[in-house]
Amino acid sequence: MSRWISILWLAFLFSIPLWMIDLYVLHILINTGIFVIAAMSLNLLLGYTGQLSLGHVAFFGIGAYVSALVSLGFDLELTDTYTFVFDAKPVWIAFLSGIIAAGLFGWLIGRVAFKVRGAYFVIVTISFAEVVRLVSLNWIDLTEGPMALNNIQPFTLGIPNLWEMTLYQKIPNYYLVLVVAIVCYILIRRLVHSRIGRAMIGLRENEPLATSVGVNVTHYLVIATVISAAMAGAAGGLYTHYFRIIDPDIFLFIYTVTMVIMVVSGGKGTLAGPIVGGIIFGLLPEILREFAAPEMQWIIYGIAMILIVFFLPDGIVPALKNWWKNHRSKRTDSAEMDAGT
Amino acid sequence: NETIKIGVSQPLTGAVAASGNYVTQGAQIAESFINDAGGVLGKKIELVIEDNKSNPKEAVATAEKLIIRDKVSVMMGAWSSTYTLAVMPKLMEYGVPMVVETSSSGKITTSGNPWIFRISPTSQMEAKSFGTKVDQFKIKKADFIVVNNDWGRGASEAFQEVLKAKGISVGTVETMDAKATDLSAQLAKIKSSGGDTLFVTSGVEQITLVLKQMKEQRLNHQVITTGGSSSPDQLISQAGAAAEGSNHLLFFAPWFPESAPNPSVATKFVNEWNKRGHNFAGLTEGFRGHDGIMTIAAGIKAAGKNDSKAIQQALWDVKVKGVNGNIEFIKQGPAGKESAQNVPNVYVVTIKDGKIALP
Amino acid sequence: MKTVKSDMSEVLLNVENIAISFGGLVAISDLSFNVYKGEIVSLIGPNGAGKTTAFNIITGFLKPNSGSITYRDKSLTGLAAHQVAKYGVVRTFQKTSVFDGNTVIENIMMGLHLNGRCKVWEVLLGLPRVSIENTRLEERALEILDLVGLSNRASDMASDLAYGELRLLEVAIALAAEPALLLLDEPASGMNPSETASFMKTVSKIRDEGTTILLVEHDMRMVMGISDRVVVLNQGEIIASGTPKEIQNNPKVIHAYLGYGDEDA
Amino acid sequence: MAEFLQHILNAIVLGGTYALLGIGLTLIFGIMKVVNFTHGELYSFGAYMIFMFSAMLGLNFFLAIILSMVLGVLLGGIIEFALLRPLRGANIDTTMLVMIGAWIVMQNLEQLSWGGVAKSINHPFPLDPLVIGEVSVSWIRVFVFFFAVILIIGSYYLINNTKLGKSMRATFQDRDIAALMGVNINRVYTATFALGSGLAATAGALLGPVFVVTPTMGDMAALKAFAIVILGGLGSIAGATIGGFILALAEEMGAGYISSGYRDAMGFILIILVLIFRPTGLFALKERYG
Amino acid sequence: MLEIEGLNCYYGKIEAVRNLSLKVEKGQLVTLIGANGAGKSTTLKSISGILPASSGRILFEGEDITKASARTILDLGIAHCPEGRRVFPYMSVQENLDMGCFRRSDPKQIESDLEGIFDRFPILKERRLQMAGTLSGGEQQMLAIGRALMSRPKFVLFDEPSLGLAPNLVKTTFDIISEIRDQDVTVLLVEQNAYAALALCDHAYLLESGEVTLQGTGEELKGNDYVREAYLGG
Ligand SMILES: Nc1ncnc2c1ncn2[C@@H]1O[C@H](COP(=O)(O)OP(=O)(O)OP(=O)(O)O)[C@@H](O)[C@H]1O
Ligand SMILES: Nc1ncnc2c1ncn2[C@@H]1O[C@H](COP(=O)(O)OP(=O)(O)OP(=O)(O)O)[C@@H](O)[C@H]1O
Ligand SMILES: [Mg+2]
Ligand SMILES: [Mg+2]
Repeated sequence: MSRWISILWLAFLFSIPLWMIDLYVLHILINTGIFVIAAMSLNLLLGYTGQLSLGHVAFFGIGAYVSALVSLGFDLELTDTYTFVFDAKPVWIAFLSGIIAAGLFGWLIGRVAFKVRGAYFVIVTISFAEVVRLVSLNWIDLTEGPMALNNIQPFTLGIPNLWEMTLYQKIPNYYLVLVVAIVCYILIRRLVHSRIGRAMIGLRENEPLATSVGVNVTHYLVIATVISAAMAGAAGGLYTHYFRIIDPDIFLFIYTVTMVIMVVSGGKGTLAGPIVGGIIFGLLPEILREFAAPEMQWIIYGIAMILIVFFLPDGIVPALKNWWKNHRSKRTDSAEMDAGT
Repeated sequence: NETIKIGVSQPLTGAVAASGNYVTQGAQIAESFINDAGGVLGKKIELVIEDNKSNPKEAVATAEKLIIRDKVSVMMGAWSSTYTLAVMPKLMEYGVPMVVETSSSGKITTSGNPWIFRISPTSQMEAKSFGTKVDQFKIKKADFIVVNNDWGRGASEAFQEVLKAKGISVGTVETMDAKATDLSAQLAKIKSSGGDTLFVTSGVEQITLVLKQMKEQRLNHQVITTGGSSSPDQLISQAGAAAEGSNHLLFFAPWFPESAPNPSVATKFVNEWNKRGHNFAGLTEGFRGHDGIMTIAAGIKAAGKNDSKAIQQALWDVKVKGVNGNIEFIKQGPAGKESAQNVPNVYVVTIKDGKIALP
Repeated sequence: MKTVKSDMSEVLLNVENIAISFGGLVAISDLSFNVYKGEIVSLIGPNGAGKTTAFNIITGFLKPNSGSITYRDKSLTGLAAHQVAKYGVVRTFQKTSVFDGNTVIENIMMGLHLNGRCKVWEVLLGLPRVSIENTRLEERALEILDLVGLSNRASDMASDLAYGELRLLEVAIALAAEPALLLLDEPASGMNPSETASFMKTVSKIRDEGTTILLVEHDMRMVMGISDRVVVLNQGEIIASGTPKEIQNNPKVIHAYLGYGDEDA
Repeated sequence: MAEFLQHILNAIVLGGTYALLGIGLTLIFGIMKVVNFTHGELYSFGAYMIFMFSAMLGLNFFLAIILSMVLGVLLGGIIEFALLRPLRGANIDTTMLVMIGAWIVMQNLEQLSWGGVAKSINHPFPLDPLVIGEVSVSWIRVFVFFFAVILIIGSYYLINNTKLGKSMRATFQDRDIAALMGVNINRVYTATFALGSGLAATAGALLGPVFVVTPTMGDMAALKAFAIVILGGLGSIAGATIGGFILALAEEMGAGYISSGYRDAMGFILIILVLIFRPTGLFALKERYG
Repeated sequence: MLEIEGLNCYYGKIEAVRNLSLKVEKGQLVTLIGANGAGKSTTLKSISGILPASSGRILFEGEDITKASARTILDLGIAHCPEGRRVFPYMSVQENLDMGCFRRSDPKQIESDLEGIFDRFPILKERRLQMAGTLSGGEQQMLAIGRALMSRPKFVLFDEPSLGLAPNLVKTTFDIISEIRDQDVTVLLVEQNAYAALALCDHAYLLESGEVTLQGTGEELKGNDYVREAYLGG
């Protein structure tokens, strides 16, 4: 039953470009998809290990910058006489490098998380993101600072020397984002339904107890942050090669906030939560754009958030699940009664 | 009775919202001027204004929307160089020309994007033009404090070059985050450098802070602001006595519209601006929106049809009497893919006895 | 120290001269004792004597200022709590402590952490052995619930349980970690005499299945009814140890701990 | 040397207001456990209020400060009543989300009502600075500093030595039990939030005339306030005070001697370091296992 | 003095107390026994006002307190020593005790009450300045008892006061309870230590699955076969 629902969903998602002729809608979907991936990655940390990373955008941005730099090539004057020259690499290598780099930083933050939890973890991540932002802003030799890295190559798919396709167009980009999102979803689902996921949840619920039954806290926090960071990095790579510009504003706090909104409103610690939240809060600004003045768009956005929390405090997905459960149990109740008479 | 749509991408919210709104107001004035005069090609023009939220990603989103959804064949935008640079690949992708009204980064016209038509000066142009007036300031050693973005850094490089060429030495160069309010650390450092003149490049808010905090720390440098958007009126009202004696490079001096190259155009614009009750201080920014839309309208008229490619071709030959001066384009950038650049006028004003004066 | 049952010759846990203080407060001044394989030892003593603190030290939650802990010839001193658990030394907490936001069966599944073997990459690749292992763990979890008598609440949320059930769940979680040595910190507090009696049977069953038990408990019926040996701690020092009978009649213990005239015992 | 002394003086003066922001937040975030994203908005609210009273309506400057404080307290109370009270007992993420929403709404309302143009406020203090040897500081900053110090001492006393302070701490440690002790829970919630908000608004009202007032001025302020609270240890007034001064010193020295581009980074690097070596901040509360 | 009629309490959808009625006369010591999850604590919580009853009536000295706030109920003279210690972890022992007399303003009396509690539990005096959260379990329990008494109640709800206490202190605790009863303070006691509770009480109720299934004097219940079997361990 639920398998059929997922297949239907997939078929729907894959079919969109076939009938959706408005390219602008595809653009919005691509953009939303990228943020859905980022939100899913955040959910792994926030929803499953209970560690709120308010600097998640740092991983996203690191993935984006590394991917951009590797695909563009760069040179660094290390000393007066020695300049380190890095040649441009194919985009898919760049994309992987971005993921790996983000994962490495995830490892670093995960190690720090060994020491700090809760609010302290929050602030370490915020600080980390701010430091990374300031580095990207000030290390002009490498990142061009506020002048931004421009003319980044679009994604290229292909077999070297045989066949190659550069994704300038919306449709292939859409499929690319969709595939990456599905892969991330599957990985996260496998993870949380395993003993590794349970260890993470255990940490969230009761850390001393989890430790007492043999869960190595550091180990699992590091695993969670590495995987989460790598996925955020992948989202960043997609972003870079789709928008083809990257500047220090990518590290803005508001992006992390957006991800948090997506996760929590959708339902943290649920697999579908970040997707639902991501779609709603990814599309909302675009829908509002048509109707309201800029400030009003934001105000409506904020009010929508407040209302969601007021009426669905655990998020949309758990609320729907509950509703479905009650609905079903009511139905079976009445069915039983029917049978009885 | 169909209209000709012109896309406008400006920062209407976020960090630089104030400026974006002024430019938009100027553009709307131009829109009504044109439509009152019967529009172009027998149709009225209609501005489709999108908010790029002071953010490059959103700037891309506005371009996507304007081009694919609203089907505009020409755009104006996107204020900051970063936003403009972000939009540029989209212009190539869809083949749509854009008039750039504010951005100052050299990169915009040198990167080989033939869809760019810039009416604002680059920092180099501004600096070069300042070079012709530099002697009157009697500078021996100059310090810089600039906002940490393409604009500030670009200006500091360009002006340093011009000053060095004149044999003037450069002391401390400090940057400040666009949102920073406490600049005392930078100023303490500048104080110990021993220069006599301080070049300031930033938004008017930060210039206000620089002026006030200089006074607090007893910094007696002569101040020259660059970038053209410093709205001396606002400085006078907000920094008070601290603004006294400061000099400002502008691209339009709304106090003296009659001394502009096209006095009637400038006067008409200033009058309309005031009539609409817009903030007078915004005029130093708002005129760009006007000039940009006027240029686009001229381009459409010359093209004879509302078609991107045709407009791009036609823009090369337009001559527009703008508020800043006469607008016409020269070629910049790699051969075969040149961008268009106008050479604007630069003015210097001084604040004397709480009033704006020509030096 | 005198051994009580000669057949219990294998020392499982050896605590030697541990001491700890918090700020100026000496919580344990000098504590040494042995636990032999297969026995149930009770550690009793007045409130604040340092029993929970001793548990914290043995299981790696606190580092002692001095002294050593040896488990089957391996030193536990200075190991982290999760490492201690790996050796098979598992504790429960005095303050009720379960995974609140999860169902009872999920609680046990989390307790079964060490029972699983699958690596991260195996999980990410979705190898078949992952789901085989999951099924196995689930079966094991149900067995454990059966043992403590919570099967009927398997799918209820832990936060919905009453106090006494929570205490059982805690023991079940600890059991899931397959302890060779189980440290129970006041497991029967909050149970009424009947519940305590049936709980004692559960504990004996656990012991009979090969788990050695170190018990902290203030319920003297339980302590006296189940222990092979009792160690009495007072102000961070051992003041007596011996069979329940000996302890019950030890004047020092009566004075410091039992109080005069313990009518029900 | 003069430069060095000037940096130190700047840091001390700045630290006072950082501390004010920090203790306001430590009440709400550290004690109430509400991740308060509106803190920065109350800061800018205070600044706009003094702009309105002093620059627009022409009231006495000091009266304007007092009025801004009072309105800040009121607004805080209203936010608590309208947004947090209905969510009593909800978890920390839920309330955080509401506060994010409120933040976005408030900031854009400000933008709508005041426009994006920065406002500047005149003050009655002489423009010429107070000169001490080779260094100087403006009179308004001296005033701000002493005003802040008085408020800090007052808050410290309130939390640690008054019945209200005690009932605040009790309430946020165990709400039900505090109610059993006879504490009026709702009143304590509202009072705490209002007080914290009032301190933020006061910081804004004090700094508005020193700097300029913009709708987004609160964002960085809030971020720094969070940093200060964590640096000092959650819920510790003394910690937040010292944290505020340390942050100011780190920033000032970093900007002065390393690079002004990294000015804001200094504080954050400091925080990461502090937390690596002292994971619960400088003034942490003890916990125990078992 | 206290009268409950048809009380129903819910946690979300879970019904914890069903149609419960009981009566406590002035000066009496009444005890409530029952298995885990029977609803004993829930009953106490709804009397003291931290868990609103969904229906039914609670009268205290003739006054309806069903909907009253915890604060009002405290002011009427009811104190509640809750299950599971629940001390304020980040406040010192002294501050916790101060919270106990939050509504009182008779410093002299408070001082002497404080001394009384310190006499009973000398360890608390020793640990006056220690953070309550770092106390041992039993020490916290003593603190919770002391704190409840600090309000000088005329009616006390004790929820498993002997939990986690060493035998000698269990005795002390029961001594305290019978002593305050002698001072005309009414007590409603929930205890797992059913022997002691039944021995001490004037009247007892047996609670099962949220309902009263049996009541009588302590002796009567002690003598009841079912009670012996199910609650006294045979
Ligand atoms: N983290 C800590 N900080 C300060 N004091 C502590 C800390 N942990 C324990 N103590 C003190 O150490 C002593 C021993 O505490 P412990 O919890 O081991 O006692 P216990 O024997 O388990 O008592 P109980 O039977 O009441 O649970 C107590 O007096 C307690 O107050
Ligand atoms: N906070 C809560 N949320 C949901 N359900 C609860 C909660 N507290 C208690 N319950 C449920 O209400 C019922 C009655 O619980 P209560 O705590 O009143 O029992 P009790 O008689 O005091 O038991 P014990 O002797 O274990 O303390 C139990 O079934 C329990 O599962
Ligand atoms: Mg203990
Ligand atoms: Mg109970």
